[in-house]
Order: sequence, then structure tokens, then C-alpha cells
Amino acid sequence: MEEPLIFEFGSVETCGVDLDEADTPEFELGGHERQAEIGLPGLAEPEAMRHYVRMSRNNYAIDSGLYPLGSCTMKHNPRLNEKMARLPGFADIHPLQPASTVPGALELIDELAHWLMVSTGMEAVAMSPKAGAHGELCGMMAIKAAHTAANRSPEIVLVPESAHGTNPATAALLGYKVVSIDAKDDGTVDLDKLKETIAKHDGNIAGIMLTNPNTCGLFERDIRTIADLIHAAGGFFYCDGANFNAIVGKARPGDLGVDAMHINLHKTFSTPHGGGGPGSGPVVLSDKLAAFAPLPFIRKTDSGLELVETNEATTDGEQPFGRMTAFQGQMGMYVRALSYMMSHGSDGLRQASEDAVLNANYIRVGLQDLMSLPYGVRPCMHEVLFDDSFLKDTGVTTLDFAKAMIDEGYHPMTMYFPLVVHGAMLIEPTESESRASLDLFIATMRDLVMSAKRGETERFSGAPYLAPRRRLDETSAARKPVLKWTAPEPVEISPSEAAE
Amino acid sequence: MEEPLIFEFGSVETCGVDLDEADTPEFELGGHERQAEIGLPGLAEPEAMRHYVRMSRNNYAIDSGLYPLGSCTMKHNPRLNEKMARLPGFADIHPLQPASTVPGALELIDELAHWLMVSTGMEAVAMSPKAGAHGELCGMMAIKAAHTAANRSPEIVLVPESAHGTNPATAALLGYKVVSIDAKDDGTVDLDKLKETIAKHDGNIAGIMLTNPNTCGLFERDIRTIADLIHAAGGFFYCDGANFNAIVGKARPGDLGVDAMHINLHKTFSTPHGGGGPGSGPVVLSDKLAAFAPLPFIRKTDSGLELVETNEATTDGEQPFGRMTAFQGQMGMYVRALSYMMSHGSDGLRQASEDAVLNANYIRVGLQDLMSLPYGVRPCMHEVLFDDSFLKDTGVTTLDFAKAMIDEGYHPMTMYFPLVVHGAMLIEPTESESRASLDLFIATMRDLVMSAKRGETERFSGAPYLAPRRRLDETSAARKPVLKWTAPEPVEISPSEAAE
Amino acid sequence: MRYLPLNDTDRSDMLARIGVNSIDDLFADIPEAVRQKDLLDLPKRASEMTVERRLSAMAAKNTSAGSVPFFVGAGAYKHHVPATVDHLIQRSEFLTSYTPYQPEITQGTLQYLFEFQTQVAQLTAMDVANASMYDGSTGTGEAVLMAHRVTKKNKAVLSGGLHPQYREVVEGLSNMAGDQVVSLPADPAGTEDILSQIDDDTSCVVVQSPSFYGQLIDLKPIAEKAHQHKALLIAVFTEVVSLGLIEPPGTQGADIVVGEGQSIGNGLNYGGPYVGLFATRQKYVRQMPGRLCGETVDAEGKRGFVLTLSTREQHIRRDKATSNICTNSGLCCLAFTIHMSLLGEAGLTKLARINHGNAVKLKKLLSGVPGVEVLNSAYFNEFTLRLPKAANGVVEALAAKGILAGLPVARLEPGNKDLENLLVVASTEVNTDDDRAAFAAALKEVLA
Amino acid sequence: MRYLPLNDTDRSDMLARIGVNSIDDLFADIPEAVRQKDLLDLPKRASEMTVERRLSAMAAKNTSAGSVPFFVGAGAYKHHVPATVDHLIQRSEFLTSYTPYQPEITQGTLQYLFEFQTQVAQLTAMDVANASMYDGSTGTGEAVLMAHRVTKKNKAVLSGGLHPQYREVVEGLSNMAGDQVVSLPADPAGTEDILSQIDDDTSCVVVQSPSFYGQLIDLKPIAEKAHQHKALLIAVFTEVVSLGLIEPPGTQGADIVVGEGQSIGNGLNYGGPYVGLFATRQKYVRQMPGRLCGETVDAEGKRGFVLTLSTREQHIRRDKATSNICTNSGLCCLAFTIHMSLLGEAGLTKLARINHGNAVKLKKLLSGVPGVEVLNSAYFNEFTLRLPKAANGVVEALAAKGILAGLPVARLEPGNKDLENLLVVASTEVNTDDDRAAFAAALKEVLA
Repeated sequence: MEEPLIFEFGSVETCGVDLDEADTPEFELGGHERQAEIGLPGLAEPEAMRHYVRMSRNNYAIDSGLYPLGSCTMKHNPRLNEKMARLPGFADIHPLQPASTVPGALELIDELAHWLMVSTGMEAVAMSPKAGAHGELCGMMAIKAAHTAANRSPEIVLVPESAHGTNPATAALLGYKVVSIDAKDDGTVDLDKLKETIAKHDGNIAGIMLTNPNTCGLFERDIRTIADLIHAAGGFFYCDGANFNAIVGKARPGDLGVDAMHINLHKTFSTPHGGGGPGSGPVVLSDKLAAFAPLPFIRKTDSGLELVETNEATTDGEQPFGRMTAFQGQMGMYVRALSYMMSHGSDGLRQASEDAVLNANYIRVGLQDLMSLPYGVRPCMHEVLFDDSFLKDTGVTTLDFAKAMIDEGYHPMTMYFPLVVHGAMLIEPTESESRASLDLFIATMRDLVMSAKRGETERFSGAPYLAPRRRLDETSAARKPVLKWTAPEPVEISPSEAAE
Repeated sequence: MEEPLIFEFGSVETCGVDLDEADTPEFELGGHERQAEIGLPGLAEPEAMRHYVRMSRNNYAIDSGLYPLGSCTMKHNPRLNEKMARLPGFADIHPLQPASTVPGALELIDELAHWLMVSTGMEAVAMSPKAGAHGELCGMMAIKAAHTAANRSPEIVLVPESAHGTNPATAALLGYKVVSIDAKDDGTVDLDKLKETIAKHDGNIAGIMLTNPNTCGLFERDIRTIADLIHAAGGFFYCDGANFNAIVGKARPGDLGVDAMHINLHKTFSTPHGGGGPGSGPVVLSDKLAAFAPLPFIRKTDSGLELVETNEATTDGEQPFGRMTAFQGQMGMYVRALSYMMSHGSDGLRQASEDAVLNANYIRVGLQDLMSLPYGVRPCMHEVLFDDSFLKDTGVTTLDFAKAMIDEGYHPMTMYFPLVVHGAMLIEPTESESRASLDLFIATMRDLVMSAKRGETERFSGAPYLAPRRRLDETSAARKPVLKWTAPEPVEISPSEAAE
Repeated sequence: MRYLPLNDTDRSDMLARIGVNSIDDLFADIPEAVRQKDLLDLPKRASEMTVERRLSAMAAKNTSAGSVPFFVGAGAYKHHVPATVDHLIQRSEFLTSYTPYQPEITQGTLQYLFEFQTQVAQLTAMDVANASMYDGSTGTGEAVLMAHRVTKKNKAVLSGGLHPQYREVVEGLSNMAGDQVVSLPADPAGTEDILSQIDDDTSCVVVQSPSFYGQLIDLKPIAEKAHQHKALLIAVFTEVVSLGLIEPPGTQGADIVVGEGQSIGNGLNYGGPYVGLFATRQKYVRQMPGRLCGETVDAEGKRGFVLTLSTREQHIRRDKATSNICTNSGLCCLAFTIHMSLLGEAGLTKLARINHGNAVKLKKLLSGVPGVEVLNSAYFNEFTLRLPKAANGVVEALAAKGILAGLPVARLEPGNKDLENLLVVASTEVNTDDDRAAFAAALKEVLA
Repeated sequence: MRYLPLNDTDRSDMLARIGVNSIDDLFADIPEAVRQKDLLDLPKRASEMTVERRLSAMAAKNTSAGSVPFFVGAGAYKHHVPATVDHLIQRSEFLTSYTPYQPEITQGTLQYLFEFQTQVAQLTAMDVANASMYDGSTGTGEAVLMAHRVTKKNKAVLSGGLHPQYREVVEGLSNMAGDQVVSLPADPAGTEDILSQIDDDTSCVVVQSPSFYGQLIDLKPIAEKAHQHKALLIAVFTEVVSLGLIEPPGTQGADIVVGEGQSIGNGLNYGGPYVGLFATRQKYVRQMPGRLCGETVDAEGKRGFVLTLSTREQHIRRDKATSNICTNSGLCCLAFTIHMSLLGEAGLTKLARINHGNAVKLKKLLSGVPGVEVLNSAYFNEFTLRLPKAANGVVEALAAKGILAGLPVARLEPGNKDLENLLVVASTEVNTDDDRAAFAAALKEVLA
């Protein structure tokens, strides 16, 4: 059965929430009363329950299978975290109730900050950014503020071609000019080209935005040299922390020369992806940037933790560049992340990173003879990047191949990213998968590849066959966007039909 | 993908629960240590999550569609009830901690008892039975106790042919002889036959067990007369309350002459069916039986509520016949049921019964021209009984018809019950369905009936085609029962295979 | 009302379609005289917020186990249940499904029942287990009835170590059904002479180990004697975690094993719902009460599961059924199965070790309190103390100090002077060193 | 570790299969000098029970809104959310799914986003809404950036009724991006002259109604003036429930509407996660930030939904994107959509009426307290009091009496004498007559 939209079966009179009748006094709305109907449909509770349960069943999820989206880190979401986030002492407190009535909230934020600083080896952390990209923005704003404080105004941010799109978008949003830096044949930053570029823009480099491990699944071996070069040029090193999952407990960004790095709590620390959000993107900062951390922040004093919310409340050395968001950030995500980190502990966090890398390499060796590694056979970090050259002359496109995976019960890997590789296929199994699960995945992928090579194009071109929907037409969706439901034109009913 | 059993992919070394290491002192087990391995497989948490989520997706549920199982009352299960049952003050209290530390628990039980007594118009209620059939047992034990107290020992219990199987089973369990009573052509008790039967067993009638509304979906019009007859014969009137959902707020069993009636909290008062349980079956009792209510019970005193758990604690007039279960019964279900009853209130409870009856009749008129009503066209209560005579000569069996409903997205109705009707099909939509939902169901059923009448037998004989499983072989399952997993015989591996 | 999708327009349209004038026309079969005219004398509908407030206020009056040092056991145990378990059992597809009468669309339920049956058979070292009973106590009652059917005799002998309320359930059923029960006197230390009670009239011997008082019992000699007299041994347990560490009843000769499974996956819930475990020998399977799930294949040869052997059951056999039961403890056995799958053998063993270890530590501490004597030599996570005064008052005094200290035996066995000073104390993985120290210190104060 | 399926045997077998000797061989690219040798200086792994205890202990130190008479608003509101909402958003298929990059297997997410977009467009009376922003404040920042793109001007005028922290977000972004912001002084009573601030350089005017202080603002004249100068009106709200009762910004001429949706479906969560609502005119859709879900058909012609117009977005356009955003507030907008579907128009209207009614009752009570003055003539569920002394201290004193009384304006706007005595007070459906009476009585005492 097809599931209709609420607008197609709800009604404006129906209500699935009982509200106690109240004797309403005279309105004091000053003539601002709404004049027209809104048109919002309502559902009785059983109708709503069934509607959303049935809709949900059209979704793939980590809980239903391997979700190898490279760079997204789709790992197990422990339900302990959900339970903890729902404790009334966390879930039912207001961001602006007196700080004296929420000492446990400040303690939690401070504790999580401690775990984040220790595991990254950094000096400070700005907790409030609401998502990874928001964290990037925060980190780059701190960098800009530091330049400004030093009476500098460099204009250029270096970004490798393999970067997430958020990196150049963030830099551009702050008025920076983005200059691309090239990769070597092995997918990592070309040091010589970097030196040239820096020299070319001498004195005008605000910083570099680098993902490490990078989006090709490789750790940048020359990371310390890159950091030194950029520092020598007067710039800061922004590290995109999307791939921190690979190295927790194995290397600390602080030791790599990083000045700022956001942490996607939903990637590395398992807060649920929730169909696309909410995320949370705290930014760890080096000692050079710590002073510029935005409002609000928590200050340790002899009498306990203090919430600093305004410039007026700052003391010497604190120079917040401003504010990223109202209130204190994603508390609900903090609780989940801390619950996850405490559960793992220092040993478990390291083990998780090791297992993530082990699993990715296990897939690599299971598939490298049949699929194509753009940078040759070498260890990868927590994700393995293939390209689509193995599909050459098969008549099967990269997209077809991905859609055929759906029919085998899998969510496809990340496709066409990073852009530096043609027909990229980025596979990240995460540490949550068992060996049996990986073996089955490898076997299935091998079968698909062999099938493509045998020219069984129909299996691919028409895929998916077994999903809730066949291939969807994204082109026409963009050409004539229909972004909301509108009531269909009333159909004229002929008298004979009406009588029926 | 097929979901394996835990025994096929778990391992005895794997553990998905971290336990804090403890310095274990010397054992004091007195030589009772286990000697052999148990063989229990363990799963890591992500594996367990995925396993049970995927398994669940093979289930049909109220939350996924109309579930018209007659006599089972598959209605909406409000999640408020689940939330309330999980309050630590209810979920995390021990049945044997001092009563002084659980006054709120006694209050809840007493409050629910009040709602049950008022809505049935009865004098007392035995709360502890763990399910409907357990409630029947309790009610019949109270009846037996009352006879014994009166120095009587009648041997016969009258049970109509249309009764639930639990009725005769319960009577037999207590050593009673079951005598069947006939139905009239309209499906209700034949008064003349009843009188004859009573006369025949004069002085030896312990009571009658009658479902009302009965399992044909009809209210027994002569209920008062039946009660009078049985009382005059020295017997008690046990009412099977499975169908109470039809008459809450419309008629009180106490006014109908009932002496004992169990209430399936999971039917009428929405506690979840949970794949078959747990249920809860409090039994309301008339003044004649109230004194015999089993232990434990709650006594109202000037200083509050008192939990009476032993014969030693009883006072004058309390003559408990014994105990149905350890502890106080299904507290978790009590909370849910009271949450449901309070939400509805007196007006909502009546409305719910009316809507349940309305919905059943709406289906009746929507289908009665195509399907066959064994007792002719007349109003039904909350469920409508068809028989399979409309399938005569179509080549489609009743079971086939039911299985074909699965392919249309529906759970079949109750089949082959009640036994008095050949090829019974008992449809109970409940009050939880919207009119649109009923219309779709009716249209689908009409389509199926027409299809059967057109002789499209393949659609039926092979059904279901679209379910997680095709038709399952129940016969061979019973012939050679495999009731647990056993490790497969190890397969000899040839040296060449082993080397691979 | 938020749960009712019909509105008044729907209702009047539908009545018209049905062809009646008013809803009461559909209730015409109810005799006028007994038709309810006014609303029931109960409050009217209430908002979710209001209901939540009222019930929360009641709940708040109770002292929850997790909020205090907690040592009450005696048939129900405070264990830590992983959040995963409660999450999964609330999946709509599990929570709002019914008895798997249509196996093609209820394989989710059937597969976990099959897993459950296998786990229970493994744990008890028995051939076969059913898909659960209401709880341990009612399961014990059913076991005795089953033994009567198997042996065609009707005298049950109950050990004095059996939980008193279990005994009452068995006695109640047996009395009502006209069967015989010999209940031995309370046996805190496990020293009773039960062998001499077994004779040729005996249908079954019911022995609990660990006993109600915590004592571990050697079942082998009892099984031997029972079998000599063609009687069955029914082995009972209330703490399933004990099976992680001690010899299972199956290898000791038990014919029926019945127990309470609450400890795994299920909360205390003031006594219910719980989950009864029930296992027996292959040869008795057709005399078993309760549902059974079995393996089969579908029309395409794929493995699947169905309810089976239902010819034992009431909906087929009516007054000839093995039992009147038509429910299992569905969600509770799902919770059991999930928790047990998470634990696995390694986890269960470790959990059992921690439980026993905590009990040993507690015993050491409490036996150091002046005037306190421990009655048990061999025990798992529970044992019985003899106090120098009546245990009821001591427990109340300790509760007033914020410690829930155990069960005074006299609460369930009043009027027996020998038992008046006995206190049954349990200790699980939830107890900390602080909890134990607080208990010992408070007990010392109260007894001083 | 319970979340890690690999055991040591797996690990060594897998390393062998990969062809390396140790796990560290896979980390060989990390320069030796910076490789972490020892464990991080953090505690080791902990059981679920331990983590639960530690976090519960922290949570227990906080005063939850539901446990006291509660009147804090100012951008986040305590409403009652039906249990159904939280149950549904925890469905595995919603909770553990990601951005619907593969629409064929994420129609669940896409369909609710389409429902959400439609609901937001309906509520605001705008043409089109996106699939949500992080929250209201960041959405306001993005709205200003969008207005710059649309108008190709870069001076924003911010009303003095805008939430101070929203203002700071806009100022911060604009300062960093080199744009101009004119922020008007605090305007508790809604009497500012904003029209005179609008000139040809103005890109947008940002006006909040109900304002931070609770005042309802007539947007029409501001829209007119703005449009005369080819500037956009950005209408902001923090209490979406108000739209059940008051005229929507869309019919008053707003070009962009941005607001906080937390009140519907989402808890207080100490400030996040929340859900930003964002709507605009059809003609500006390609300048919108954030994700959009659109309708389309599949290969068989069936209706389906996809993410669309992604050429605006960073993963395609990189430094030319309309925003750097690559997340929405997924689960929070699902919660919003479900709660709003349950309410429907009838429920939302009634909820809004109850909220307003409770505020009116509260205002009457509080204005009767000696020395207290209410500053707002027209308001929804929130208003501002002028107290006879500094509000900060009064709120602390009331908190000590167990009443959370509102937000002292000086907490967010310190150092402004005019604002020192102002208190912003909110009242929703959760407040009872008792709550209000307790507040008034306590305030009287504190002020006495």
C-alpha cells in the first residue's frame, strides 16, 4: 500500500492531542489575530502512529544493515546514549534558567570538553557549533579574529581539491579567496606545489584547511611539515575533523600542528545521524587561538563552574570573537557523546579506531583484485577509496553499480566524492561491523563486479528493482521544483457521477 | 537477506554487555559449580540491535495496518501508557519491599480497581490473575469456593458451543464436567434448551460460562433471564469478558446478573499484545463472591491502604480461596490500563465502545451483499461474523482467502472460530480505525471476493506471494517437531577444501 | 478524544450508511432496563499532560530500588538491564503484534520464540522448553498438573525450601482440582529429609535450588529416589542468573524444570509482568502446557517457524487440553532473549560470578554484625540471616534509614516463631561496596 | 568492549589476511614522533551501569522545568510533547539513517521532509520552506546573508525587539564577512522608529514578532517601507505556537520568515538541538540556504521524493554555494512534523489560545504585585515586567524558593541601566493556577 501525505488524509478538524479545556480570558493580542485558515491537517493518534511507522519502513538504517557511506561514519548508535539524553535533568532544563540551578549541566559540558581536549591534545574547545560545517565556520572565524587581533588581514585560504565542499564554502563565506592546492599521485598534498603556492601568495595566507586522514582515506604523512610551512607563512592550520574516527587514541591533532579542528560528534562519537541531523560540531583550538573562542564558554573558578555568556563577563585574555548561536549549543548531543566516550574509555576509543581501520583494510584486500584502487595497493585508514575504472567498457555506470547494491540489501557507498578521483567510490565500514558482516559484503560486491564484467547490464541499469521506489528522476525534480504539497484542482464532477 | 538464528552467528566468547571487573572472593557454592559449557551464543551490541530490528520487520502489527482479528481486539496502544509504566516509581519497585515504601503502588492498584468496579457495576475485583484465562480460572475457583463454603459440590458447568476454548478447559481443570448448551438459529443461547439442560441436571449445576457479547458478535438478549435461571438452579454466572470492549459505558455486567467476569486489560484497555503477551486478567466479582477473592488484596483502612498477603492477615468476612500467583499481579499492565482509562474518562470509554460497534457494522453493511452472514442481516456488536458459504464452488478455501488478504497488506481476520459456524470469519476493526481505513478495507475485501467468484484461484491458492514467507507447512512441523536449534553435524572437509 | 479517529460527521454519515437512526439502534439487543443511560460515575476524559501528572505523582510516592541500597530478592531481583533491550521490545512490530496465528507475517515473533526456547533448553540442560509461562509461580503450578498427567498419580511433595507463595499457588490449584499436596515445613538451611516423603503414590517432588532461603540443594539423590518411585522431579529456581555458575537441573536428573526468568531483561515492576521458564524431557513434550514454536519450511523450501503441537491446547482440545493457557509472556520473553543474546555464555558467567562475589562479600560483612547469624553454607546471591529480634521491625527500621534490606520471612510465613527472626537477603551486581557498608552499619545500629 | 564485534581472534586473522604483522602497520603513515604510544590520559572503559550512574548523578543536580513552577521563555519554551512523538523519532529507521542521498531507500525521511516543508509554508503563509536550519538564531544569520545575495546590498537593520543572542549571531557573521549591521537599541514596548532607519543601502530589516520582550509588532508598514527601498523584510519568531493565533508574517509582506520551531515536538534540552524554520517567496528559492526536498516520480511513474536544487549547495558549488550548511535538523524536524500532524489546525489553535489565556491570567496576577509594571500592550504568551529592583537578584531569590520565574534581561544585556529591572516572563499550557499563584505570592515576598 502506498502511504499518502498527511495533507491527503488528515483534516483541519481532526486533532490527536487532547488539551484541557480552559476558561480563556479576554484576548490581549492588540488586533493581531490571524484572519485566515492555515490549512494544517490533523490526525488522530492511531493514524499518526501508523503513518509514520509505515513511512519509516521505507528507510534504510544502520540498524538494518551495513551503511558504508565513506566520510559519514555510519556507526552503531548505542541506546544507552538515547536514554541518558532523556534524563529530565538534561532534557528538561532551559538554556536561560539561572546557572545556579543547572550545575550538573555545566559539569557535563565541562567534562565532555575535557575528553575532547585530551583526546585531541588541544588547549581549548568551543562547544557551541551546531554541526560540522558550523564548527568549520567557528574555527575559521577564530583564525580570522586572531589575524585581526594581530593587525593582519591575509586574504587567502588554501584548500586541497579533495576537500569536503564545506571547506571552500566556509572560507568563501568569510570573504576569503580560496586557492586550491594539488595532490600528488598518491592522493596526498604535493609539498612542492604547496611551497610554491605559499611563496606565490607570500604574506597573504590566512591558513590552510586540510582533512586528515584525508578524503581519499589516507593519512597525510607530511602533516607536520605542512603545519610548519603554513605557520611559517603566518597562517593557521585548520583541520577538518570529519575523519577523526580513524585516529582517536592513535595520534593527537595537537601533536600534528593543528590550530583548529571541528569534531562531528555524530561521526566519531556516535550521536545518531537522524536522517541528516541534528549534528554537533565542537571545535578544539590551539593555544594560539584559544583566547578567541566564541561565547558562551565555561570558566573554572574556585567556587565551581561559571557560564560566561557576554563580553561584559569576560576577563583578561578572553577575547571571544562573537557568538555562533543562541544559547549553549547541542546539549542533547553532548550527553550522547559523553556517554559514548565514557563507555569506551581511553582503551576502547583506541580499539574502536583500530577496528575501523582494520575493517576498511579488510574490505580493501577483499576487493582490490577486482575493483580499482586509484592510488595503488597500500594501507588505508578507516575508509577505502576505489574508482570506477574497473567498470570501463562494461556498459555499467558508477551510479548503476551503486543502485544495484540496493537490490543486494546494502546502502551504496559514497559516490563521486572526493572529486579528485574520477568515479570515486568511498567505502567506510566503521568498527561496528563484525567479520561475518564484512565477509558477506565482500562476497556480494565481488558477485556484483563479476556480474558487471560479464555484461549483465540489465541487473544494473534498471536497479533498484527491490527498493520501495525504482530509480527516481532527480533531473525533473530540479527543473520544475515541487517543494510543497498543494491541493489538487477540484475536479468537475458530472451529475451522473455525483449521483452514484 | 535471510536473518540467521543467534546460534548461527553468535559465539560463546562474544559479549555485548560490559560488566565492571570485580575482585571475586572465594566461592561459597558448596561444590555446586557448573561443570559443562552451556553453549549460549553472545552478540556484540550492534549485532544484537540489527538482528532484532531486522527480525521485527517480518512482523505485521497494529502500527503497520488494520488488524481485524475478531475476539482479540487489536486496538491502538498509546505510547503514553508505555511511558507511564516505565516511571521508576512503578517499574523499579520490588513486590516484597515494605508496603510502607510503596504507597503509590497500592494507590494505583486501588484506583484501577475502582475504575474496573464502577465500569462493570460489580462489588469487588481480584486483581492478580496474569491473563484472561488465568482470570477465568480465578473466577471459577471463587465459584467453587463459594459452593464449598455453602457445603455444596455441584459437578456441572454449562458452556455454549460458541465459547472460547479456555472456558471448557478452565472448568475441566477444576474437575468440573462440561455440558454444552445449544444455540438458536440466530447464534444466541436457546433458552428452552437451557431450561431443559438445567432441569436434567437439577441440583448439580455449579454455573454457566457465557461470553457476552458472544463470540458471534451478538449481545445475548436474554441475558437477564439466563442469569435468573442459573441463579435459581443454585449456580453462578461466569461471564467471559473478552468482548467487554463493545459495551463499556453502555451496559454494566453487574446489572446483567453476572457473578464473575475477567477483563482482558490488553483487549479492552489497550495494554500491548506484545506478540502474545503478557496479558492481565483481573476478575470482577458480585457481592456473593466478593468474600472469596484470592490473596493478595488491598484493604482500605482509616490510616490508608493495606496490602493483605496472608490468611493470617484477613479479618471477618474475608475468606480468600488461595492465591493465583506469587506477588501482586501484573503491575506493569495496571499502569498502562489506568493511563488508558483516565485518558478516555467516562465519556471517552463510552464513545470508544460506540465507535467500535459503529465500525463493525459499517464493515458489515459494506460486505454483507457479497459475503455471507450466518445469522442474517442484523446489527452486530464490535465484531461481525461471516461464514465461508460465499466461497462455495469457487475453488477457493477459507484459508486461501485469508492468506490472499496478506498480499493486499492486511492481517487476516480470525478464522474457523467460533466453532458453531462453518468456516467462520470473524472481523473486529475496533474503534481505532478511521473511516478512510474502513473504506479501503471494504473495497479490498470486495475485490477479493469478486476475484474468488470469478475463479481466479491462483491468486488464492498460492498466497501469500508478497509476505516474508510463502505458505508455511504446519503439518510437518507438528509431525516431527523441531523445537530448538541444534548444531549441525560437522561436515567432513576434504584436505583440498581445507587448504583453500 | 485523541485515540478515536472518527469525528461526528463520520459517525452520522456511517449511521446513515448502515441504515439506522442513532448509535443506540446498534445496541438494541441490550435490554432497555439494563442499558446505561448516564455516563459512568467516573471522571471525564483527560489530557495526556494531566494523566502524566497524576500517575507521576503516584509513582513519586514509591521508593524505587535504584534510589537506595537495595537487598530485596526472594523471587524477584534487581539487575541492570541494557538500554538496548527496552528499546527493542518497544519496536512497533514487536509491541503491537499479536499471537503469531499467521506465521507468514509474524516470523519476527516466531523466530525469537525459537531462540528463546533454545536458550532456555540450553540453560536448564533439558531437551525442550516452551515459549514461556506467565511467571515462575504459575509455571510451578502447571508443572505439578503436568506431572499428574504424566504419572497418572496425584500426590505432590513440596520441599520446605520452595518459595512460600509458589507453594500457595500449587496448593490452591491442587486443592481446587482435588489433588493431594504434602508441603514440608520451612527449611532455611536445606537440611530437610525429603527422600523419606517419596513413595509410590507420589507424582512429583518439587524442589527449589537455590532455595527460597538461598541454599543450594543437591538434586541428584532426590531425582534418583523419585525415579525409583516413578515420580518426577520438578526443579524450581527463581534466580535464573544462578545458572551461569551452578550445575543445571537437567544434568541432575530433573524431569521438569520451571523457573522465573525476570532477572534477565525484565524489571521488578512490583511483581509483574514476569516470564516463566519451563523445560522438560523430550518424551513429555505432548503433556507440556503452553505454546510451542517449531521449525518448518515454506512453499519455496525456505526455513520458517510456526506455532506447533497446538492439539495440546485449549482452542483445539477445549476441556481435554493440557492447560487452559492461551497467552505466553511474549514481550517479557523477547526481553529475556535479547538480554541473554547480549550476555552470551561469557557474559552470563561473569554476571553470575559478580553476583555470587557480591553476596559473599555481603555475607562477610553482615555476619560481623553482633547477634547476626547466617544460616546457609552454600548459596548463590542470596542467603538467610537469623537476627536477634523480629525481622519485620528491623526491616522497617532500616527502610526508615533509607535501606531496603531484604525480606522478613514472617511476612510470607506469619505465626511461626521459628521464622520470626529470619531475613532473606539478596545481593546482585547493582550493589556497591558503599551499599554493603551502609547496610552493615545501619543493621548494627538498629540491632544495638 | 560491548560495541565492538571483533574479538582478538578476528583481529589477528584479519591482519594476516591483509598481510601485515600488527595493527600499527596500518597506521604506518602517522609519523613515528607523533604516534600516540600510551593510552590517552582518560579513564578506561566503563559498564553501562557505571556510565548511567555517573550521568544520572550529574542530571540530578539540575532543577528540571517540569519539577517547579516554570516561567522561563525568551527563545525556548516548555511545552508538553505527546509520548507518541518521542517514540516515533526513536524508530531505528529514522534515528539511525543518514541524509537521504539514495532516495530509493530513504523515502521515509524524504516524505516527512516534504510534509515538514509544507507545514512550515502553511504556518508562515509563505510560498516555500526549506528542510530546516540548525535553529532560529543561525537561521536568522543565514537569512541576512541571503538578503545580501538577493538585493546585492549589505546593510542589515536589526530591530531592538530581536532576541539579543540572535542579534549577536547576525553581528558576528556580518562583521566577519565584512557586512554592515545597524542594531537598534533594546525596545521592550515595541515603540521604536525602525522605518526611519531604512534607506536605499538597506538590504534587509530584521524584525521579531512576538518580540524578545513579548510585544506583537505590526509588520505591514515595515514591509512596505522596506520594499520601497528594495530591501527585504526578514520576519523572525521564537515561539511558533503563536502562529496558531496571530497573523502570519507571510500575509504581512515578509520576504523571508525565520523562526525557532523547538516549541513543537522538541524539549528544552538546555538550548539544543532545536529546529530552525525558514521560508521565503518562490522567486528567491534559488538563493535559499539549506536542504530542499522535492517531489518527483520513479521509473515506474510512482510519486517519490528527492533532495533537490542541490546546485545551490556546498557539495556541488563549493566556494560559490549559498551557504556552507550540509546538515539539517533531521530528527528535530521529524518531531516537529509529527507533533504538528497530531495537533492539526484545530489543536494548534486551541493550544495557542490556552497559551495566550494563561499569559493573560498571569499578567493580571503579576501586575497586582506592588511595584510591578507590565510593559506590553499586545502579546502572545510572553511579556516583560519592570520590577522595582534589579531582576537578576529577584530571579535568584525566586529560584531559591523553587520558582523559575523568567529571564532577567540584564543577563543577556548587561551594563544597561534601563534594562536592569526588566524580567521577561513566559506562560504556556503547562502552567497551572497553582503555579501562577505561587509565582505571584513569592514575587510579592521577594519584592517586599
